Amino acid sequence: MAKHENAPANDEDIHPLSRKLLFLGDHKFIDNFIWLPIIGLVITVMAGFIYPFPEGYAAPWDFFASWAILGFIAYSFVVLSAGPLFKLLARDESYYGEGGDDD
Amino acid sequence: MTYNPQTALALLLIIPLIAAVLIPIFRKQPNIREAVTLIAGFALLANVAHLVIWVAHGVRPELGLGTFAGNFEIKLKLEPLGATFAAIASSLWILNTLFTIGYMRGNNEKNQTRFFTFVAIAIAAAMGIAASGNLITLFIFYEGLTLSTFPLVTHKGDAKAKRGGTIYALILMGTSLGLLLPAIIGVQVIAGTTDFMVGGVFPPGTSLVATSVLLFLFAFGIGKAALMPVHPWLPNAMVAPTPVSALLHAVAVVKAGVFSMLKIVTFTFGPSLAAQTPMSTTLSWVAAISIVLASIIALRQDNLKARLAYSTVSQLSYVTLGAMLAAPMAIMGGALQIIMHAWGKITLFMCAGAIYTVAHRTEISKLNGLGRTMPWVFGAFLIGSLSIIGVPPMGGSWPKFFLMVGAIDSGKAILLAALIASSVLNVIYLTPIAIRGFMRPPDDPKADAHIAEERKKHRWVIIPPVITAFGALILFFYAGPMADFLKPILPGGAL
Amino acid sequence: MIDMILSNPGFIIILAGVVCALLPVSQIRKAILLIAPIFAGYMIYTATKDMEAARFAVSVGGQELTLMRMDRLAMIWGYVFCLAGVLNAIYGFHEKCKITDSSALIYMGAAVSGVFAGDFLTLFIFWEMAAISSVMLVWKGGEKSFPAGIRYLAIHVLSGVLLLAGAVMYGRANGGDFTFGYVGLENPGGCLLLIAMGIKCGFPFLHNWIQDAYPKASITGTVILSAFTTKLALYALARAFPGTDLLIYIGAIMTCFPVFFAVIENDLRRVLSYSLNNQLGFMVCGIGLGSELAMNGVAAHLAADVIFKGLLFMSMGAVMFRTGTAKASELGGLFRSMPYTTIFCLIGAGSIAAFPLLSAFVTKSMIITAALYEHEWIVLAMLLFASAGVMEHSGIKVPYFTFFSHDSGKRVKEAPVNMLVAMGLASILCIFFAWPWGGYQFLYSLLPNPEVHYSPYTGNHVVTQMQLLFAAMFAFALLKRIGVYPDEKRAEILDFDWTYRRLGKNIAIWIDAMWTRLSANVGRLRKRFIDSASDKIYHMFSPAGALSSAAPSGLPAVLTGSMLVLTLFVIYLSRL
Amino acid sequence: MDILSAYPAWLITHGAALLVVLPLLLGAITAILPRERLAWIVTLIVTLICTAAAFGLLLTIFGGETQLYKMGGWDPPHGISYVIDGLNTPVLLLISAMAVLCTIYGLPSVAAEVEPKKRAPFYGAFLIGVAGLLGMVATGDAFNVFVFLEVSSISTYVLVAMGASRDRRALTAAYRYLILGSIGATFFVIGVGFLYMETGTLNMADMARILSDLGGGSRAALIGFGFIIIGLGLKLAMFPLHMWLPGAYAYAPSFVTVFLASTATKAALYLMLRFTFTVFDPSFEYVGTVLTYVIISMAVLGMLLASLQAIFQTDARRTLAFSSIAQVGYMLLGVGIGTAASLSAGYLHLINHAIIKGALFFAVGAFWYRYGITRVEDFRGLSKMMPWTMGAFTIGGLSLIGVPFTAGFVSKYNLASAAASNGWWWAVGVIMATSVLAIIYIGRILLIAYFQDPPEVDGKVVAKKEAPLMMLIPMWGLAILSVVIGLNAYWMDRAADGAAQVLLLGVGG
Repeated sequence: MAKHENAPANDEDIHPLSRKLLFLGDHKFIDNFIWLPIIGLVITVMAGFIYPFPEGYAAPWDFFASWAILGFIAYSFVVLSAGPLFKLLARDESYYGEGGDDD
Repeated sequence: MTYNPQTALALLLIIPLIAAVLIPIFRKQPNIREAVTLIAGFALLANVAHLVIWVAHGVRPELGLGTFAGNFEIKLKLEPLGATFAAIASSLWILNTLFTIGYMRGNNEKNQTRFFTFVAIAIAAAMGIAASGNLITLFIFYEGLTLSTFPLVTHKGDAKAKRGGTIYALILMGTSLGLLLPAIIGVQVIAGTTDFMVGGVFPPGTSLVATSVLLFLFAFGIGKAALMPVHPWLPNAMVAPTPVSALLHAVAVVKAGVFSMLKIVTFTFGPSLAAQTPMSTTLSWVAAISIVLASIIALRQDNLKARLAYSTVSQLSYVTLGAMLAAPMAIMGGALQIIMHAWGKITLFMCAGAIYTVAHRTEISKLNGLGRTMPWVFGAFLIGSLSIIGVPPMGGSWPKFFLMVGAIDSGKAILLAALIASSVLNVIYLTPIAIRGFMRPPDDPKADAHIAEERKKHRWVIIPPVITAFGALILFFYAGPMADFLKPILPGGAL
Repeated sequence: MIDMILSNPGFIIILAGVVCALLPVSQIRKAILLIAPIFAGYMIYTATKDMEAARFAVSVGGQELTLMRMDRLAMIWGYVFCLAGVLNAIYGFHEKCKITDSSALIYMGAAVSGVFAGDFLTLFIFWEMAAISSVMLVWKGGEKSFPAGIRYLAIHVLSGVLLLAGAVMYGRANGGDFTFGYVGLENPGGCLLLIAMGIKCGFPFLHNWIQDAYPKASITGTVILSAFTTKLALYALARAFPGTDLLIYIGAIMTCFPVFFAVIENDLRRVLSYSLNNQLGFMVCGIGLGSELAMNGVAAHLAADVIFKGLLFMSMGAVMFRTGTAKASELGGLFRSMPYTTIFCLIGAGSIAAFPLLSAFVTKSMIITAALYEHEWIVLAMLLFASAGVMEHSGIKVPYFTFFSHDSGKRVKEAPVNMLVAMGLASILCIFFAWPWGGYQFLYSLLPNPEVHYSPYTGNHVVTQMQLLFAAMFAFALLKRIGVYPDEKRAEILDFDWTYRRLGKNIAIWIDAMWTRLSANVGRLRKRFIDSASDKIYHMFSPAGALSSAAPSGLPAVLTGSMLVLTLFVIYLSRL
Repeated sequence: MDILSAYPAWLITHGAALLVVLPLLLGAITAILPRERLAWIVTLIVTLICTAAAFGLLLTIFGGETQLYKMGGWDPPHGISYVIDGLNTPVLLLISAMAVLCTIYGLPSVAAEVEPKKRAPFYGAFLIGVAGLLGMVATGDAFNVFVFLEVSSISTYVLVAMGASRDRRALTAAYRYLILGSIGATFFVIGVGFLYMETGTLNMADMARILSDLGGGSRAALIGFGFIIIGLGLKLAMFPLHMWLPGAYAYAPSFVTVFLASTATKAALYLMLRFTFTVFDPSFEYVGTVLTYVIISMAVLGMLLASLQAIFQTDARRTLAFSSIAQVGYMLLGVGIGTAASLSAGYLHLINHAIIKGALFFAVGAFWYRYGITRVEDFRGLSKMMPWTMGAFTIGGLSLIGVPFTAGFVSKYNLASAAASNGWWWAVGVIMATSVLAIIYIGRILLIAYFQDPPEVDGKVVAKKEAPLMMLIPMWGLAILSVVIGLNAYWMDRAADGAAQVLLLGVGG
């Protein structure tokens, strides 16, 4: 996980509602976040036994946990393709000479 | 003498000529002089309005002005197309007079009396062209228009003006005498008459080779229509003061050219013969190339008036294209283009003049931020641009539609490409002008502050373009009545 | 005249926009901005009661223009546009800009009018009107949007004239019937129409104006823009090309390729623009499938999309309003200062990713199911792949980099109340549309084919969808943990617009240079030619020239003699 | 014909003889008059009488009569007869009227250009020249034509040479003119000799009759025709036999230039018409061939080349001289096409051109008179310095170009229309191209005159100094006439159509 610093908790700046949500920025929460999808995956894959694909309305590749596998592969493919694509397509922000700066 | 269609027809010429006589008389009292022009303008407009109503009710007033040199009959006859042209020229004359007053006084131009006089004569000539009943009459007023505008083009009197004026006169006189006149002679010889008649005058069975040659001569002989390659007079004539460019090169002169083109195709050839003539295909291609090429050249111009001039060349070819396609819808499109382009382009020219008068800028690259100090002018410019581009709800969108239908009807769908390309090019070369004024920060804010002061002094260069811009917008909603009014120019009145 | 204005709900909105352009008081303008779409919505409601009676036509120059035509397809688009109008009005309440207000109204009105247009000419009018009014919103984005706005306008005018040209070709081939109905690709005019609509709808290679202009528009401008233009084009496609096979594949490609751009793009508003493109892909695909279910799916997904995409743009707008930037690399940790915005954004993200109980779950699935029914397996796979992709760029990337990720240290105020209200309403709608107990049923009742039965909340559907989403989340967490999830870097990402912004421009510059050089050379050659020619002519004809020099009297005498000989020779010949 | 009833009867009945005899006799007397003013008055009166007579004759022609005036009562073919018909009467009127205008103009002009001692002889020579021209137009006898041709030529040589006090080059020009003119006259008389050989008569009507009986005649008639055509072609400055013309026009006194330009070549052209169409007949194949190939090609070449030459001239009078050569081309084109319409148009152009060129040369003479200007580049600011003169020049120039409402337009249009009717579209093209060239050479002068500021002498702008009234009157008379013809060419058309009728039907021939 990327470096993460909990910014100095200056009470003045934090929105009152957010104080209750500050755990979202904790290391512990972030490190353990991965369990949420894992548990979810397990439950839904199990649930796949209970709710099978309807007869005749399934794609050829539809089998047990197929959507999970598809989701995982597709997502990883997209993210992993980002590196090479970025190398290929990224240029300096002033590339078109129009000052792409918003800020 | 009662006021009837005949007298009204005569007044069409008489009113501006009276103005031309009175203006020099009052040369010492500028206010009275200008009042004369304005009163004449309103009188002429009222007169034209009456004529338009008469024509709409099917009256075709006719008036022989006698014959000259024994066998040349000078005859006025008003039909809807001519009435339309007369209406545009007379209404814009008034607005342009207001603008001229602001411009000439604002820039302390010399020889203002001469200027107003020749404008009045030019208007008379334009009225003569609008109401001409045969080719000879048309030719005579056409030449009269060239001669009367010549002093206007060379108004500044410096070397550049003279050079521009020389090219102007040389090309217009040269083409008209060298090509147009032979064509008229040809019509006289082949058809036995030069009168304008609905559906054309050529006897059935006229050789298509002959009509091809004649069509060619007309297309390039009417130099005022600025079909490439006889267009160079137009950019060169931009040395004239802007009011001249506005009135004469957005309305009277160039419109006289394309009007003649349309009139000759409609009333001398007749749409069906023109469509059969093989040359019309070639010429419609020439027009299409003109449309695109002139737009591309316009892209490269930094001088505002030069860009507008090439834009005019491009837009005029729409009318020529309409004439050469010769399908009823295309002719209707050409006729509407005359109207819509006049209002749109005069707006742009007046805005250019206003910018020059107030801020003394002529280059597009120097307009940064000027829209913030002159919002009305730049707003009007934007509306005018949109009308030229032809997006609804601006008047300019109708001609495009009719021309497209005409191109399809005459089986030349490929020419739609020219219209499409031209629209996109128009966006690219016209919209940045106004938007640059609004969005780019001024190069020199101090100077602009000064301009804001100046602006208050020059009310009369700002109001007219705003009015015409509004007109360009409103015309969108009156395309229907205008098309109905123009229908009788087509054989059988069918679209 | 009054008849005409009251005939089409859009005209009222346009009129309101014109009024706004002249109104100096901001509060009244805001009231109009809010009331006009509500009133228009009411008009649509009354018009649906007797759809035939609502029809209105005028004749212009021999051409029949059907200004109002009501049916169920148009109805839902009309409602959605009005709804979006209300939300946008609330969202932009804080902004005191006459031009934004009036052009927003005219733009919305044009879109609504276009939806109810009964023929192609009327459609063209509003098609272009939408373009010119919306470009003002782009230009409100400040100086940097100037060239983008020009490009936007040029492309839209191109789309407009193509539409007109296509309509004319189609209409003339049909004997002058311009009715805006099914067209198909048999007629060459149909192809032009498809291209025209494709431009506005962001077909692959024609899509760049979206990513070019939307991120450069003003904050409210982007929100407003996202709702109408492409959706109007979608409506036109749904009307003119339902069941056109080509669209299935175009749509499928449209769903996939923006995913890759969205993942590397740094400007989050641009990410959302790609996401917009990707969602359009689903709907285009649905139109291509063309079955009743698919068309229902398109209409439903449209309604959902306008709301959740609006919501996402609104949240990014709120962030930008407070922080001044929408670049992922500059943002992070904002949940500390903008918790409401965070929540709304997450609801939007969940909606677009199609979590159960959030809107896209009940709408997108209709299109996917329709593809399944048609046995378009490859397309189906692409749609599923794209769904995972959506999860990445809109579901995770946008909220994550803005509100979580590493703390940028930016401590700002929560978004203004009006923005929160708008986002809140949108969030409620996102949930309402998917609410299993009366919510989605209501949405479905508005669809073009109400008799088609579809039930989104089946066990299998929920389970598979959740599998997909959890797997994606798992992949995200895993990749993040092992450190291969890419960081955001500032950059300009090349897309197809490179061809005209760079290549085209360079070619133009090159041609210009060559042209200048060529014309200089040609000019020189011509000058040399003319000089030598005029030299020759001068030497021939001038007083000092060959023809006029004071030759000795002998020469004329000789000439005279030769002329005599010539004449006699001719006479002699004539006698032969 | 009310005007005609006001005429004394003798003026009509003896008009033909009077036209020739009066100036001839009085010319001799004038030459020896002691005072120039007296000489001027005599000249004016004589030319006025001639004009009146010619006008009267024209009215009788319009009345439908033609006259055969027998000199001394001797019947043709033995006596000399004068023919008054539709073909020559307009030319007679033209010559005598131009003579009147020139005379009026001459009062200031001659005083400025000719040495005092030579002025009375100048007027004498002028009158004799007029007599010669009138004689060669009026006579119906071929040899008599030669005689008058020589009479007019010799006096013209003298008149041209009188320009020497202004410009010494006038002497060489006159010498050159003399040589070439003599060649032309000789050719002509040789041609007449051949004809006499063939027909045994010198009376033109008889010749015509005999030739047509012979179906065109033998080889002698053919050769005679060739000689006559070339001889007259030289006299009328047909390209490329025009070489005497620019010099003669440029260096003669202004008065003479005007007179030469508007009458001498026209009279020669008349003779060509007369011989080609009434003595010979275009239906003779050799005549037709020569018309179609020689005359037409020379006409076209002349129109184009001379116009081009006109463009480059630095001297305004030379520009106009070359323009004259080009305009002769128009007339010859009309002759060459040979239809009624084209002959009428060519004939009309003959008259119109005389009027136009007269006005132009009058104006140019006035410029010289006031400022000593002849070069085009010195025309700077003339529109401000001499507005009225420049105005007349402008009208003349526009007419030369062929702008509507001017005489030039009418005849050019008629000519082009005639060519088109005959199917000769290329000729229409040539006419128009030449008009465009005319725009250039006239426009060049007008641009300088109108657009450049008057020169400064010693730091002061040259003052405005209008030409004297006696110059302005004839100048404006012609300018207005050219506009009047442009507006209403009824009488002109009628005269030209009458002439064409004579040419084609041989009425009165």
